[in-house]
Amino acid sequence: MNALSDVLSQGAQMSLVLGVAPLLTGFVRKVKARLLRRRGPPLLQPYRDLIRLMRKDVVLADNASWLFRVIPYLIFAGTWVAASLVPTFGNGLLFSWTADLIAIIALLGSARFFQALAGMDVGTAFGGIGSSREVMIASLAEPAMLITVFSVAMIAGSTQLPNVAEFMGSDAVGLRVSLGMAFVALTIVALAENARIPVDNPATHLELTMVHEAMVLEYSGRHLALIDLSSHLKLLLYVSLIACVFLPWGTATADAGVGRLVFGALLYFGKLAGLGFLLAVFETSIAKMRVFRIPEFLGAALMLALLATLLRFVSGSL
Amino acid sequence: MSSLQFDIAHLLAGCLVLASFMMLYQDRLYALLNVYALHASVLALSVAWQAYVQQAPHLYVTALIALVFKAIIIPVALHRIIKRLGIHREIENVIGIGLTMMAGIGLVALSMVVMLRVTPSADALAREDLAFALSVVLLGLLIMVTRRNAVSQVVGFMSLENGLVLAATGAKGMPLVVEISVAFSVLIAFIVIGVFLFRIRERFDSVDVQELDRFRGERR
Amino acid sequence: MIAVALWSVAALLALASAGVVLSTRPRGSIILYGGCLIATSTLCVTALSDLLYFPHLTPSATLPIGLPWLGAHFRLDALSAFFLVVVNLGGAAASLFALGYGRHEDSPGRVLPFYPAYLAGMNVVVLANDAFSFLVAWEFMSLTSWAMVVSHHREAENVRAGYVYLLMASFGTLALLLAFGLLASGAGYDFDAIRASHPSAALSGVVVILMLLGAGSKAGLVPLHAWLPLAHPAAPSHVSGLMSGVMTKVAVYGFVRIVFDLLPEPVWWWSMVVLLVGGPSATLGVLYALMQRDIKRVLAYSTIENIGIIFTGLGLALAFKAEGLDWVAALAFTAAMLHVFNHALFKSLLFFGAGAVLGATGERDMEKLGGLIHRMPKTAFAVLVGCVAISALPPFNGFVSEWLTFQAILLSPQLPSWGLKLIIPAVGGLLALAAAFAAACFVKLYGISFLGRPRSDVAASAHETDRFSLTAMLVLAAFCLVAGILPGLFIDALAPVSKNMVGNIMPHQVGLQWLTIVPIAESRSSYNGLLVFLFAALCGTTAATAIHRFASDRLRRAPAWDCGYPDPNPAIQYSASSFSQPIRRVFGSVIFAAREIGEMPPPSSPVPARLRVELHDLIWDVLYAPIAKLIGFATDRINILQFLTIRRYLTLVFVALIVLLLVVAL
Amino acid sequence: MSIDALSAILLIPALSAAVLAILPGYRLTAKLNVVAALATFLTSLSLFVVEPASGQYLLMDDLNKVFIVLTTFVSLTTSVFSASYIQHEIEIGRLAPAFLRFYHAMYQTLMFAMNLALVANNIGLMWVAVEVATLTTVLMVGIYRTHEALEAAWKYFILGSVGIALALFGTILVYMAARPVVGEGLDGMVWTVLVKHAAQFDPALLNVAFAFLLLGYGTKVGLAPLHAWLPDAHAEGPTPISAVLSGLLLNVALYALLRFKMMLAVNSAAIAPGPLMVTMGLISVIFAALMLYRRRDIKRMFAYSSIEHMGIIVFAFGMGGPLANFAGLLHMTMHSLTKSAIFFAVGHIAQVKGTQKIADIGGLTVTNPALGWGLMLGVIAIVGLPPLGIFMSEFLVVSSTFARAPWLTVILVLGIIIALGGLWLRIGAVMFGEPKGKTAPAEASYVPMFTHLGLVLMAGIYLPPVLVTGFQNVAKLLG
Repeated sequence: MNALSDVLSQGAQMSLVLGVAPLLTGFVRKVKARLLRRRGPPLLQPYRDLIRLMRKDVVLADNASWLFRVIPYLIFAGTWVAASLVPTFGNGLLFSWTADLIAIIALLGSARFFQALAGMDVGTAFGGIGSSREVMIASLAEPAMLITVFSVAMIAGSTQLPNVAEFMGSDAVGLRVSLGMAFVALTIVALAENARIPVDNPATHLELTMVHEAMVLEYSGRHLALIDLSSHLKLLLYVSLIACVFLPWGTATADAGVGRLVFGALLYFGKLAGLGFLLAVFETSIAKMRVFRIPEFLGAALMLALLATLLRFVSGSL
Repeated sequence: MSSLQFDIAHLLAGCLVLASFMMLYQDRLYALLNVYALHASVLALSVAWQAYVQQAPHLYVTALIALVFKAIIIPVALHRIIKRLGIHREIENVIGIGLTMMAGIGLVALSMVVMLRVTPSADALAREDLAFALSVVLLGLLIMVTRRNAVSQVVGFMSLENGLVLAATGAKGMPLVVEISVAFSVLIAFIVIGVFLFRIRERFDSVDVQELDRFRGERR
Repeated sequence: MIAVALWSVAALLALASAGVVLSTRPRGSIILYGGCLIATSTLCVTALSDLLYFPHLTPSATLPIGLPWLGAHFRLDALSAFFLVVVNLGGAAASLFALGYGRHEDSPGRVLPFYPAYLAGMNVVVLANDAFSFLVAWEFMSLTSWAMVVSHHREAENVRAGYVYLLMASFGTLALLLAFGLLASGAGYDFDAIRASHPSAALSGVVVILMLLGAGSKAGLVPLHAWLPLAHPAAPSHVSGLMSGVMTKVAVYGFVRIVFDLLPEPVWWWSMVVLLVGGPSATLGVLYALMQRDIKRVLAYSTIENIGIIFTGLGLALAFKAEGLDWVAALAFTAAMLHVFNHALFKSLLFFGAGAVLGATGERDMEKLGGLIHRMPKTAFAVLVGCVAISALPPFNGFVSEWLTFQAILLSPQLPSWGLKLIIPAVGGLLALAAAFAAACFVKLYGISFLGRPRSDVAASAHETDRFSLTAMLVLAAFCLVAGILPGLFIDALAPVSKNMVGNIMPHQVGLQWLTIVPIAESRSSYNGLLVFLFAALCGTTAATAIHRFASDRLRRAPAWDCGYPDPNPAIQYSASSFSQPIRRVFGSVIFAAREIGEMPPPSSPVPARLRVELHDLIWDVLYAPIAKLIGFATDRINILQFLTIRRYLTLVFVALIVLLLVVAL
Repeated sequence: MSIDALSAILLIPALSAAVLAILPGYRLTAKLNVVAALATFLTSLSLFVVEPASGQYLLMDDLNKVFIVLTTFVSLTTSVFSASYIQHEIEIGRLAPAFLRFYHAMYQTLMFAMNLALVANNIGLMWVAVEVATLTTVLMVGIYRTHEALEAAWKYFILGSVGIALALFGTILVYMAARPVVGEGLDGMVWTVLVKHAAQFDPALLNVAFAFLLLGYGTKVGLAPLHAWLPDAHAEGPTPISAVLSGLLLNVALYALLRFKMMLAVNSAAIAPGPLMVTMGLISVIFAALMLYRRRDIKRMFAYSSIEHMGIIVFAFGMGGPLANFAGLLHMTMHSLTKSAIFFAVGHIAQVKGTQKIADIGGLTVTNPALGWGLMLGVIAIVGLPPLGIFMSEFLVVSSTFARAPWLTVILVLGIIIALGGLWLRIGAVMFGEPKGKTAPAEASYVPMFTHLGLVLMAGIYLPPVLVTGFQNVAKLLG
C-alpha cells in the first residue's frame, strides 16, 4: 500500500515542482518591479508566455542540425529530474535514493553541456559568445558547488539529500563556521547558475552582455518554451535546495500523515516567497559586473567552499 | 755476488738514467741521435755486465742485439733519413728546458719511491734495476710529451724501449724468448716508422707534428 | 587458461612477422587487422571468463626463454585478467576500426608489422610474472609504438616526437630497472619470490618513488608528460587510440602490480606523493587540452587528466590501506579501476572519431573543420556520446567512476595523518575543477569541429567513414552507455581484483534492488544509473508527447539572426582559440604565461592584421629545456678533447700513469 | 707438439698469411682469405667437442674457448664482408690495387696474432701477440694514404706502442713478483702456474704491476683517458678493419686484462682491482656518451659508442660478483657481434652515399630499406632496447649492482641515457626524412650483417646452456 502512496507523493512532488516554478519567477519579477516603483507584469505572466510560445510555430535556422531540435527536450528532462529529486514539502521520497547531491549537480552539468552545444550549432557569433562565457562561468561555479556539497556532506555524513535535510533538521548540527561559508558559497553559485543580475542580466537581449540568452537566441516556439520552463525549474531547484539544506525546519518526514504534509507544503511556499523576495531585493540593489570581474566573484565562492571543506577536514567540530 | 759487482751494475744503470737526462737536454736533432746512440751503448754495457754477474749466457745475446741494432744501425739509419728528407735541424720544445729537467727529477724521485717501497722482498740488484728502468721509461715518456718533432718523438719512444730492456735484464731468470721478442718488435716498429716517415714526407712538406695536426680528422 | 592466452600472444607475434610480407600485398592490411581482431577477442573472452568465473584460480606457466637460469614466468591472477580485458577490448576495437581506416595508410610497410607486435607486447606485460620478461615486454611495447609514431617520417616534427618519446620511455624503463634491482637484491627476479621476501620499509619507499617515475612517465603524469602530446597525435589514429586508451593503462597496471601487490604494508607518505602528482596532473592536463587547436593533441592532453584521476584514486587507496581502513581502500581502488576501464572505452572512441574526421577531411586542426554533423551524422553521434561520457555526465560511465572517487574523498577525514588532512581537500578541489574543465574542453572540441558551419572547403566536402570504423565506434559508445547505466555489474566484476590488492571489497552490488551502487552503506549515499536514465527518458518522452498533442508541431526554416550583417561568412563563427579565450584569460595567463600579440600593420601597407596567441609550457621551460641546455653545454666543453694534438693525448696518458702510480704506491 | 686443435688454430692463419703474401691478384686472395677464416672457425668449433690439454705455451679453459670461437666467427663474417667491400672500393678508385698488395696477408697475420693472444699461456707471449696485432692494424688503418688516414695511423701507432710498453713493464713486474715463489725460468711466466701461486705473491708489487697492466692493456681496450687513437682509427681505416678493431681487438685486450684480474682476485691482500676498473669504466661511459652528440662522422660516432660499451663492461667486471661478471662476459660477446654488424651496414652505406658525413646521409629507410632497417636494428641493439641481447646484459649489470652501490649505478644509468639520447638523435636524421645524397641501390653482402643481428636477437630471448655454464664458472673464477 505505501508503495502506491510513495508513487503518489513522488508524482505530486514532480507536478508541484513543475507547476510552482513559473510562479516563483513571476513573483520575483513582480517584487523587482514593485521595488523599482513600477507595476510590473501580472504574477501569472510566465504561464501565459509559455502557452503563447507553445502555440507559435518553430522557426529553425538554416544550419541547425537534428541535435538543435533534440536538445530542448534533453535540457528539460535533465532539469526536471534534478528538480524532482530535491525534497520540497516532504522528505524521503521514492526516488530520493536513486541519485544524490553530486548526481543533481552532474544532471545540471549535462543540461548546461547540451545548451552550450545548441548555442554553437547555428554557426553565428552570438551562440559562440554565449557558450564560451557560459563554459567559463561553469568552470568556476560547478567546482564551487561540488566543494560546498563536500563540506555539507561531510558534516551530515551522507550525500543523500533527504539524509542531509534530516540531519540539518535535527539539533545535532549546531552552529558551524563551515556551514556559514557553505551557505554564502551556495548563494553565489546559485546566482551564477541562474544567470541572475551580478553575473548575467536575465531580462536583457543585448548581445554583448548576455550569456544565457545568447545560447538560446535561435530557439523559438515550443523549443523556447521548454527552455524557459527549464530555467524556471532550475531557479526553483536552487531556491528549494537552499531552503531544504539551510532552512530545514518543518519539512514533513517520509511517513508523516496528510496533515503534516499539508503543513509542510504551506511552510515550503512561505520559504519560497521569502527567498524569492530576498533575491529580488538583492538584484535591484546591485548592478551587473563586467564579464571578467565574474571569475573573481566566483573565485571567492570557490575559495570559501574550499575553506569550509578544509575546516571540516581539520577538526570535527568546526 | 760481491758488493763491487753490485756497485758497477748500480753505476751502469745510473749512467743510463743520466743518458736519458742528457737526451732531455738536447735541442738539436743530430745531437739527440748521438746521445741516443750513447744511451743504447750504455744499455748494452749494463746488460753485458748483468750477464756476467748473473752467469746467464743468454743476456750476452741481448747485449749484442742492443749494441748492434740500437747503438749502431738505428742511429745511422735515422741520420740518413734526416739527411734525405732535409728535415730542419732544431727541435722546438714545448716547455723550457729548465722546466723539463725539473719534471724529470720529479719523475725519477717518484719511480724511486714507488719501486723501493714496493719491492722489499726482492734482492738488491733487481730492485735497483727496476727503479732505474722505471725512471728511464718515465723519462722516455717525458721526452715524447715535450717534443713537437715526429722524429724526436720516435727517439723518445726508443729510449723508453731501452728502459724496458733494462727492466727485463734486471729480472733474473726471465727467459730469453722475451728479450728476443722485445728486440724483434722494436725492429718491426722501427721499420714501420721508417715507412711512415717516407709517406709523411711524401704528403707533408715537413715532419713536424704541428703540421700533422692541421690534418686531424673532423676539423672543429 | 593461460595457455590460451600465451598461444594467442604467439599468434600475434606470428602476425607481426607476417606483416612485413602482407604490407606489400593489396589486401594485406585487411588480413592482418582481421587476424589481430580474432586474436584480441579470444584473449578478451578468456580473460573475462577467468575474471568472472574463476578469479581465485591463478594459473601460471614458465617458458625456457628469458634469463637462462630463471626462464620466463607468466601468471594470470585477477588483476592481470582485468587488465587483459581492458587491453584486448581496446585492441579489438582498434583492429575493427583499422579494418576500415587502414586503407588511408600511405606506407603500410611501416605500420603493419609493428601493430600486432605492439598488441603482443602489451599483453605480455600484463601476463609477466618475473622482472625480466616484464621489462622486456614493457620496453618492446614502447619500441613498437615508437616505430609507428615515426611511420609518417616525412614530417620532421614526427621524428622529433618519436625521439622525445623513446628518450622518455627509456628513462622510465631504467627507473623501473633500478626499482627491480632493489626488489631483486633480496630475492631474485621472480615476482613470487619478491612477494615472499617482504622488502624493508625504507627500500619499499625508494621503490615507490622509482615506480612513480617509471610508470608515471609512461602513463603521462604531469612533470613527465612532455612526450605524450607530441607522440600520441603523430601515430596513425587507431594506434594513438591504443596508446592513449590502453598503453597508459598498462603503465597503471605496472604501478599497481609493484606497489600494491609486491610491496608489503604501505606507509602513509606514499599516498601523499601519489596524490601530489595525481591532483595537479588532472587539472593541468585538461587546462593544456583547453588551449590546443589540434583534435588529437586535445585528446592526448585529456588522457593526462584522466590518468591524474586514476592516480588520485590509487593514492587514496594507498592512504586508506596504510591506516588499515581496507573497506574504504576497496572503494577508492575500485573507483580507480573503473575509471581505467571507462577511460579506455571513451578515449579510444574519441581517437577513432578523430581518425574518422582525419580520414574524411585530411585535417586535424579544429579551426579548419565545422559543420561535420551534417556530412558525417553517424560519426557525429558516436563522438557526441564519447564527449558526454568523458565529461563525466550522468547517463554515461565517466560520471560513475568520478562519483565513486568523490565518495572516497568524502570518507577521508578519518585519516589521522596531518599531511593527508591538508592535501586531500586540495586534491578534491583540483578534481572538481578538472571535471568542469573537461566539460568545457569537450564542448569546445565537439562544438567547433562538428557543429556550426564548415570553415574550409575540405570540411564542406567531407563524407561519412566506412562501415568498420562506424561499427567500432558505435560498439564502444554502447559499452559506455551500458557501463554508465549498470555500474553494479562492473563493480562486482572488479571485486576479486580489489580483494587481492587491498584485502577487501566494496559491498556486494548486484543484490540491491534496481541495481543501485552503494559505495559504503545504504545510509551514506547511493546512485542508480539505470533509474536516472529511465527517469530522464520518461520525463523527456512525456514532455515531447504532451507538446506534440497539445502544442503546434509546425516548423519552417529561415536564415539565422544576423544582427543586420548580410551573408556572414563562416569565419565569423567562434574559432577554437576564441572559444577558450575567457578560460585562457582567467587561468592561462598564470599557468602558461599566455599572451595575445596583435600585430597591426603600418597604416599604408595592405598586410592583414594578425592576432597571435603565445603560450609557454612552463614545465618544458623549467624542467626539460635546462636539462637539454646542460647536456649541450657539457658536450661542447668535452668536444674539445676530439681535436687535441698527439702530444696532448700523450700527456693525458702520462698524467693517468702518474695518478695511478700515486694511488697504488702511497 | 702434436697438431691438436689448439695449435691448428694458430697454424692455419700463419700459413695462409705467408701464402697470401706471395699471391698478387686481389680476387683470388680475397677468396683464399675467406677459406682460411672458415677453416680456422671450423677448428675452433671442434674445441667444444674435444678439449685439448693446455701446455707450457698454449692454454685452453672456459674463458678463452668462447672467445676463440667468437673471434674466428667474426673474422669469418668480416672476411666475407671485406671481399665485397674492398672490391667495391677498388671499383670506386679510393684504393689502388698496389696499396692492397699485402692486405689479406696482414688480415691473416692479425687473425694469427689475436688467436695467439687468446691461447697463450705465457704472459710474455700474450704481450707479443697483442703487439703484433697492434702493428698490423696500424698498417691497415693507414691503407687509404689520405692525410687523415696517415695522421690516424700515426696517432694509433704512437699511443698504441706507449700503451704496450707500459703493459710490458707490468708483465716484467708480475714476473718479478712471481720469481721468489715460483723460481726463475720459464714457469715464472706461465699463467696457470702463476694463478696457482698468486696467493703468496707480494701484494704491493702486484698492485703496481696491475696499475701498469691496466694502463697498458687499457689503452688497447680504449678506456677514457687513453682512448684517443680509437675514434680516428675507426673513422679513417677501411670498414672491415673498424669492424675487426671494434669487435675483436678491444675484446682481446680486455681478455688479457681479465687474465691478470683473475690473478689478483686470488691474492686477497692486494688492493681489489675493482675500484680502479669501476672508476675508469664510469669515466669512459660518461665521456663517450657526451662525445656522441657533436659527432659529424658516422663511423667516428660508433667508435665512441664502442668506448662507452667497453666502459660498461669494465664497470661490470670492476663491480665483481658472479652476476655482474656473467653480465660483463655476455655484454662483451653481444657488443662485438652487434658493433661489427653495425660497421658492416655503415660500410655499405658510406659506399652507397659516397660520404661518411651524417649531415649528407638522409632517408635511408626510403632509399635502401634493407641497409636502413639493418642499421636501425643494430642501433636498437647497441642502445640496449629489449628484444636484443645487450638489454639482458645491461639489465643484469644494473640490477645486480644497484643494491650494492646505488650512486655508481645511477651514474652508469645516466651515461646510458645520455648515450641513447646522442645516438638516437643522429640515427633519426639518418634514417628518416627526405632522402639525401646519392640514392643508388646497394649491391651489398647482407648475409654477415643479418647473421650477427639474428644471433644477437636469439641471445636476447634464449641463451644456449653451453654458453651459460661456460660463462657462469668463469664468472666465479673472476671473483
